[in-house]
Amino acid sequence: MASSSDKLDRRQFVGNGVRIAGAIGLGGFVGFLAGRRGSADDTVWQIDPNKCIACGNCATYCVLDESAAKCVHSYPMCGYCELCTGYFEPDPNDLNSGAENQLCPTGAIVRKFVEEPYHEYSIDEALCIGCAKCVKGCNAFGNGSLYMQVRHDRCLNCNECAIAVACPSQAFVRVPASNPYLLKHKGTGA
Amino acid sequence: MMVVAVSAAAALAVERFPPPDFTDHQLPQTTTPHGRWLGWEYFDMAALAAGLVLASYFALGRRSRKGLVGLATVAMVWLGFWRQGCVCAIGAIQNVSLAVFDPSYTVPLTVIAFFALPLLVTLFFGRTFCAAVCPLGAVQELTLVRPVRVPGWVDQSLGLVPFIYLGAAVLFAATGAGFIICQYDPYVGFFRLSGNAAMITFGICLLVIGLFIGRPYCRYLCPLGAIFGLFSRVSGRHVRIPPDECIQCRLCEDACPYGAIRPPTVPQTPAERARGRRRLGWMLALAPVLVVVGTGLGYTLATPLSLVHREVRLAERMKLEEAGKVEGTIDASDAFRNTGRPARELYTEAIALRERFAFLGGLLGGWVGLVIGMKLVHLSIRRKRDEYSPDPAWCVSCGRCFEYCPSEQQTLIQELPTLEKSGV
Amino acid sequence: MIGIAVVLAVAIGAVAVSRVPRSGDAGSGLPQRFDYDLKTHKTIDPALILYRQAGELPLDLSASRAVAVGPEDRIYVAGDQKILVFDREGTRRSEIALESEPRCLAVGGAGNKEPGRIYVGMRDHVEVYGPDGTRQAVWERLGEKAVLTSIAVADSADEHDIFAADAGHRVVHRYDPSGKRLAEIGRRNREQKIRGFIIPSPYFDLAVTADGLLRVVNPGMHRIEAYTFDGHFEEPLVWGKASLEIEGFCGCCNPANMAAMPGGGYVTAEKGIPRVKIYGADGNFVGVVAGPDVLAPTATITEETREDHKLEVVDVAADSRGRILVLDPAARKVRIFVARNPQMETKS
Amino acid sequence: MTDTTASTSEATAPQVQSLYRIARAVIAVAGVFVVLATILMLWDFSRRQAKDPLESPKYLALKAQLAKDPRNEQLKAEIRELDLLLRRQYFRQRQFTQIGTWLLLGGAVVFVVAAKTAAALRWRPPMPQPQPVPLDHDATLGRRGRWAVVGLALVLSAAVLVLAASCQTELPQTLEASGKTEISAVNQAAAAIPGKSGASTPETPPSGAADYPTEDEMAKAWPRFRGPGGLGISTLADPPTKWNGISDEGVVWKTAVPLPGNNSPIVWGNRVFLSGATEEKREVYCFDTGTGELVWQKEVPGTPQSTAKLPELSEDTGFAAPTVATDGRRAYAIFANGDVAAFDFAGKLAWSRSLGIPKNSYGHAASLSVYQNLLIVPFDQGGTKDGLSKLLALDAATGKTAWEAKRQVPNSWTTPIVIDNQGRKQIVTAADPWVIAYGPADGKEIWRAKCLRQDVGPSPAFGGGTVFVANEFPCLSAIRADGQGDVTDTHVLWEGEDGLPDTSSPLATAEYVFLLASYGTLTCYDAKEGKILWEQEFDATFTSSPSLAGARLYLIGKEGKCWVVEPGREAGKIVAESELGEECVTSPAFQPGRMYLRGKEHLFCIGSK
Repeated sequence: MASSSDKLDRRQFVGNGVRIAGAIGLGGFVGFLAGRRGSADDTVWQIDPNKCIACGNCATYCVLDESAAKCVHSYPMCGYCELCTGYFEPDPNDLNSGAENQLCPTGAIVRKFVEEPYHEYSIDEALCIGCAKCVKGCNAFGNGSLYMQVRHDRCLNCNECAIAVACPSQAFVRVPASNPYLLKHKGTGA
Repeated sequence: MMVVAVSAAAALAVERFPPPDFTDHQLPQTTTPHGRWLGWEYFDMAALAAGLVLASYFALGRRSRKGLVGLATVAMVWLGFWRQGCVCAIGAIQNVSLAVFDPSYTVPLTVIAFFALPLLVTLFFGRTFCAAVCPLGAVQELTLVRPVRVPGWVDQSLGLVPFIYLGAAVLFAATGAGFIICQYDPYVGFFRLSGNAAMITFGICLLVIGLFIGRPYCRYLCPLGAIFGLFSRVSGRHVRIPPDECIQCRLCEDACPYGAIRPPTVPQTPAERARGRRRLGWMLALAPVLVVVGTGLGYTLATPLSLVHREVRLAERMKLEEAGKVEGTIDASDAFRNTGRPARELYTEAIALRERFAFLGGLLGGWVGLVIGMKLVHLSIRRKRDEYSPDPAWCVSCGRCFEYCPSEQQTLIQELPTLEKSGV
Repeated sequence: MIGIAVVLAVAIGAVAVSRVPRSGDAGSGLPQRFDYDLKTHKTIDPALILYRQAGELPLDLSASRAVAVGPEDRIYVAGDQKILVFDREGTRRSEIALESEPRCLAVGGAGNKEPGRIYVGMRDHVEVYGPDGTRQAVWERLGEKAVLTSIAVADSADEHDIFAADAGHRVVHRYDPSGKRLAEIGRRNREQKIRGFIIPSPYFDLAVTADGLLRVVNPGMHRIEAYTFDGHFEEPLVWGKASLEIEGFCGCCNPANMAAMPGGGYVTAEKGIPRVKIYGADGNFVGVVAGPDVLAPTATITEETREDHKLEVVDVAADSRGRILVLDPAARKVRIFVARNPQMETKS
Repeated sequence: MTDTTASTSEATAPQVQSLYRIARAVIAVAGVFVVLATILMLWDFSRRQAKDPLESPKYLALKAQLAKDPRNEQLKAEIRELDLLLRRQYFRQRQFTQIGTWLLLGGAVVFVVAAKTAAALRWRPPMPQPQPVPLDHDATLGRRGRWAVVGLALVLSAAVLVLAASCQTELPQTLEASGKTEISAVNQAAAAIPGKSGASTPETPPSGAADYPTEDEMAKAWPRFRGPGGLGISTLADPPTKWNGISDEGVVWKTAVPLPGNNSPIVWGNRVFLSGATEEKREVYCFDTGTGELVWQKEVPGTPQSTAKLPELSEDTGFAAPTVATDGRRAYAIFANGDVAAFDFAGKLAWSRSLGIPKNSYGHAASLSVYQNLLIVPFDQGGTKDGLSKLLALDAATGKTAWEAKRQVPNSWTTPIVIDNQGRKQIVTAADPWVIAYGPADGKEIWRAKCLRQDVGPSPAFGGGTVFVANEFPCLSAIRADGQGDVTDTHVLWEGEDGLPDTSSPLATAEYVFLLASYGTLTCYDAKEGKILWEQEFDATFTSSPSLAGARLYLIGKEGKCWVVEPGREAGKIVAESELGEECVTSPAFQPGRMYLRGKEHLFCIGSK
């Protein structure tokens, strides 16, 4: 009887030892991880516009039915062209907002006359599905003022972004959450 | 590695052409809507800690299945439907692996918490996290309708799959090839009510299976469950079926839908014992052989494994295009060519990566060999059991067996008046 | 029953897992309407190509900006912080070091009072160098907003003025040879029917033609406008139209560069779809010098986002023998084109 | 207890029956609903994949028609109408999916709840059959389990073999190591120039297919920390001996440096380069040797990672301790946060990259150097066990890693020297405990010796076929540089224990080795035998390394006092004593008749005007 309780005690002792060692090891590992991350900001996903090739994968690979990546417009870079190649089909019938002339399949770009001869273009985000067709059009001829960005009011910030996996030019990067956009005109003083 | 080189700052150097002079028109600002308030992270961590405490209390203290089910429902709604599946303790394995191998990666605090706290709790109290805090576990727990008993040998063999999955997930995460646990998470599409068609289909299939076979993901896939199983084996205060003494009534024998209840052992004849010892000797000798064989087999997987890495895949594709073995180009190869980087550089990198994957494939194979060897050894060791008890590695502390136990009923009835008084 | 359901679910699940996309290699899967396709416009009917490349000058410039032709058909290339001078055979003769990055240049022709005098446009001012490369003058700075993109010199016997296109102010400055700014040309003016230059990006070219007029590209309107040296707008002489078709100018704002041909006529360079074309003196389309297959061999480059959005835009010049010099910054060389049919040179 | 259960179940049996029937009905309805909804959703999904409304052939046909008949207003109206319809349909479909999903979810919940209720109602208490003989459950499980595991192992092995065999690869095993590397179009153009243009101008150095400076060019310039090779020796100079930074005596010019940095000047042609940095930014400066004018000042772009947090460092090191290097094409700089950048001589950023913030207890301080077309980056960091330390060689033109040598050493602050020992080029590094020589072309280790300990600051020196390394602890070691493998026991010629430096690097000639201790003692050893020849005290502390120009030693005290010493076999003779007028922790750069020195605030050019 005594021997069996001894055995039990010994077992408990060994068990406790293992558990405490495990807890200390885990604590050490957590300490290492915490030390490694330091005080760095957590990250969110964003598109580096300099790497984006406007392939259109953002529209279909996002886990959301309506992608979190949408087109944005950097107004200071825009030429305010009458014939905007991001707004109009490559060879438009006429320079008006008729559906037959528009490039955007969902009609998400709004064209507004500012003053002779300038027109302002802006994105209606409710309609934009992130196909990047206009980004291609703007880049092909224009200043590249239309570009893709992950909109953080929609983004779920998945552990591994499904679009990042599908991105052919590795344009999806993790950026600090406190500064979650990679805007083109930032810091240009334009 | 996933070193990202963002040239955001490089844009500073670019001189911008001025926009037109408008007589009176203000240039609009590009909007930058912010995401979730960062403080929620602390809430998540606090909720996790509270959930773990509650789950352990319900499983071990109150022995209340109702409490566990309620908590599981809350966990499913909160971590599942509300937080949409990210952050997740299972996926955290990958973030942690990446952080260990890539110092430039910042692992979020929540991820560290979701990785470490459940492990810590499991170390002391068994898999109470699985019982009622993990949203994936909760979905499966709540959708189990008509449990079918799976033969023990199936559990024993398929139960090794999580270890293999774990090895692969760590390997791919550490090399920056991707987070496969996240890519193949069957329930996340269900939580988000969207996702890609193949994954949704997979999720539906698992849900259907889960109607009959309890917790299929937890038992046969979950890589974190593999770690939990190991930790739970040494847990000090694990769930017991009878609250006090087992009267060997055998009522709980079939109670567990997860096949975790082990009956008491019967004594062996000396001849049987001797045979068992010999067998154990053989198995112990076999284990190192399996490790070596596994390493060899894993080594041959260099090419398929490396193809998971985008760089290697791209290099492979570029070579195919160069050789004219495929028609046309794809976005990725076009994008690479447009960067003007010499292809040779990519090939050199890809070959180096493949060599790395050969080494890591060997490691993975060795790991799988080790797991199989250990399993065989484990299956050859006899332990003495005097009562019906849950196998700590398999038991998720769901509390189903409690109500089968007559001793428990006894205690409940005794406690009834006090409970009523306290208004529960 | 349950067994069948489970087995079926396992099988379907396994198939589903194998079909999970692991990369974007399959493409976006968006319908055809989402394609942005310029392919048809990038292929040029070979019959229209009237020139062939006869040679090229490699450049050790990381950013080359402009090419010009001077007396004796010397070739001047501006880029980085220098000007490279080649003789007509393409032998490198000298190099002029500059203090800042040049944007454009023009060289006094044989008919000029000072042949071989080099006018270099920096971002906001013009610098003048002698034929030997010594700096003779630095003209006044035009302010923060100025972006000089082109210079032209009048070569006739009695006119030696210099015209500088300022894309930032959207105007042409006229200077006398001493650097005195005489006038601004092309500012919006309703009475004179001048709509003003519409310049969405820093490409704004001009040239002085043999008929003693100043021809200025109005890129936003896809046309070439004519002005007298005094700034009078010659409306009837305006030519050019927007079109992706070969005879028009493509995109939002083109041509990016232009030069006058020795016998009258123009050579134009477009950005977006890089193509260099020849027009007659009255603006009729004559033919093509080179298209995207030569100037942008990476087929997709123009539609995709580029680092810093620096379009590699070609500049053009023509020498007295009718050879066309195309500065190809992406390939870091000047390509020299000659007519396939020698008759062409004299005709155009 | 059994009684109570039985009685309740009996009493409520009809109720239970009817409840069960209801549950069954609900299951049936919900089940059918869920199955139908799932099928409908999947069908809708596949339809959406195959036939997006926006893909409408009718629309495309109309557009094609309009292209042929551009003035047809009726056609335009038709297109607009159809377009609106299609877009509406498109978004309606999305909405349909969304609503459908919610309905499906609701249906599924009802189904599960009903099914669970039914199962609970149908639940029969377990009735274990009597077991005459208790079953040996474990033995059965063990036996079957083992076979099942073996089966799984076999299936896995088969899968591995099939996978390995079926996976074709186009990538060769190795890229054939040929001299004719594919160069991108850009490089080709650049490489073709000299052949075409014939003449080259004095400003651009002659460039062959391999675009890097000749050894002569490197020897003429002061291209890196401590000059050519990093030896601290200038042979061709007739340097000034006397100056005063306060009265400007002997100072050709002095120019304020915008940002602080403990790095030393380097010179190529008529350009001097420095770097400076603060917490916020990192910059590279280019000065004109003639006038001291700051020709350009460029900021080095960071990455979100490299700027996310500040590197750990001490004030003595700072954010820009490593000295810039140049090859006459570009100037290269590295900073405490691991950002490396290359600027051409016009100040244009050629490339930049981040190596990751180094784990370095005092801040990264090892300087860059150039070998042919490679930029050598010492990147020791962390502890020995961290395995983070490495020596990198980057392609100077692109910044891509050419080779990388992992080093089993902790963080160090030494700059490798590039030496030529009887035709064999070596990069010699010093750290705790190994002094390791690498082949510069491929990064292969040549020899190593265990000589040093603790935080190693002084860089190695080389003279007369011998490498000298020293640290405050344990000693000065002379190592013959012709070894192979571990040469600790075979090639260490002698050791010296006096006058050991803390940060100043040793200076070696074929005859002497000089050590400059931080507390002000200059010790002269015989290079061959290791005997101390003489010692001399200076009233200063030293961080700057001693240099030899012509036949004179230049010692720069931290407080700004400088000495010029003519060393001999018996003693060192102080030739001159000067005052810089500001603190100085850096080492001078020498050019004919000139010396460039960076004080705390200014860059000084010292010489006769």
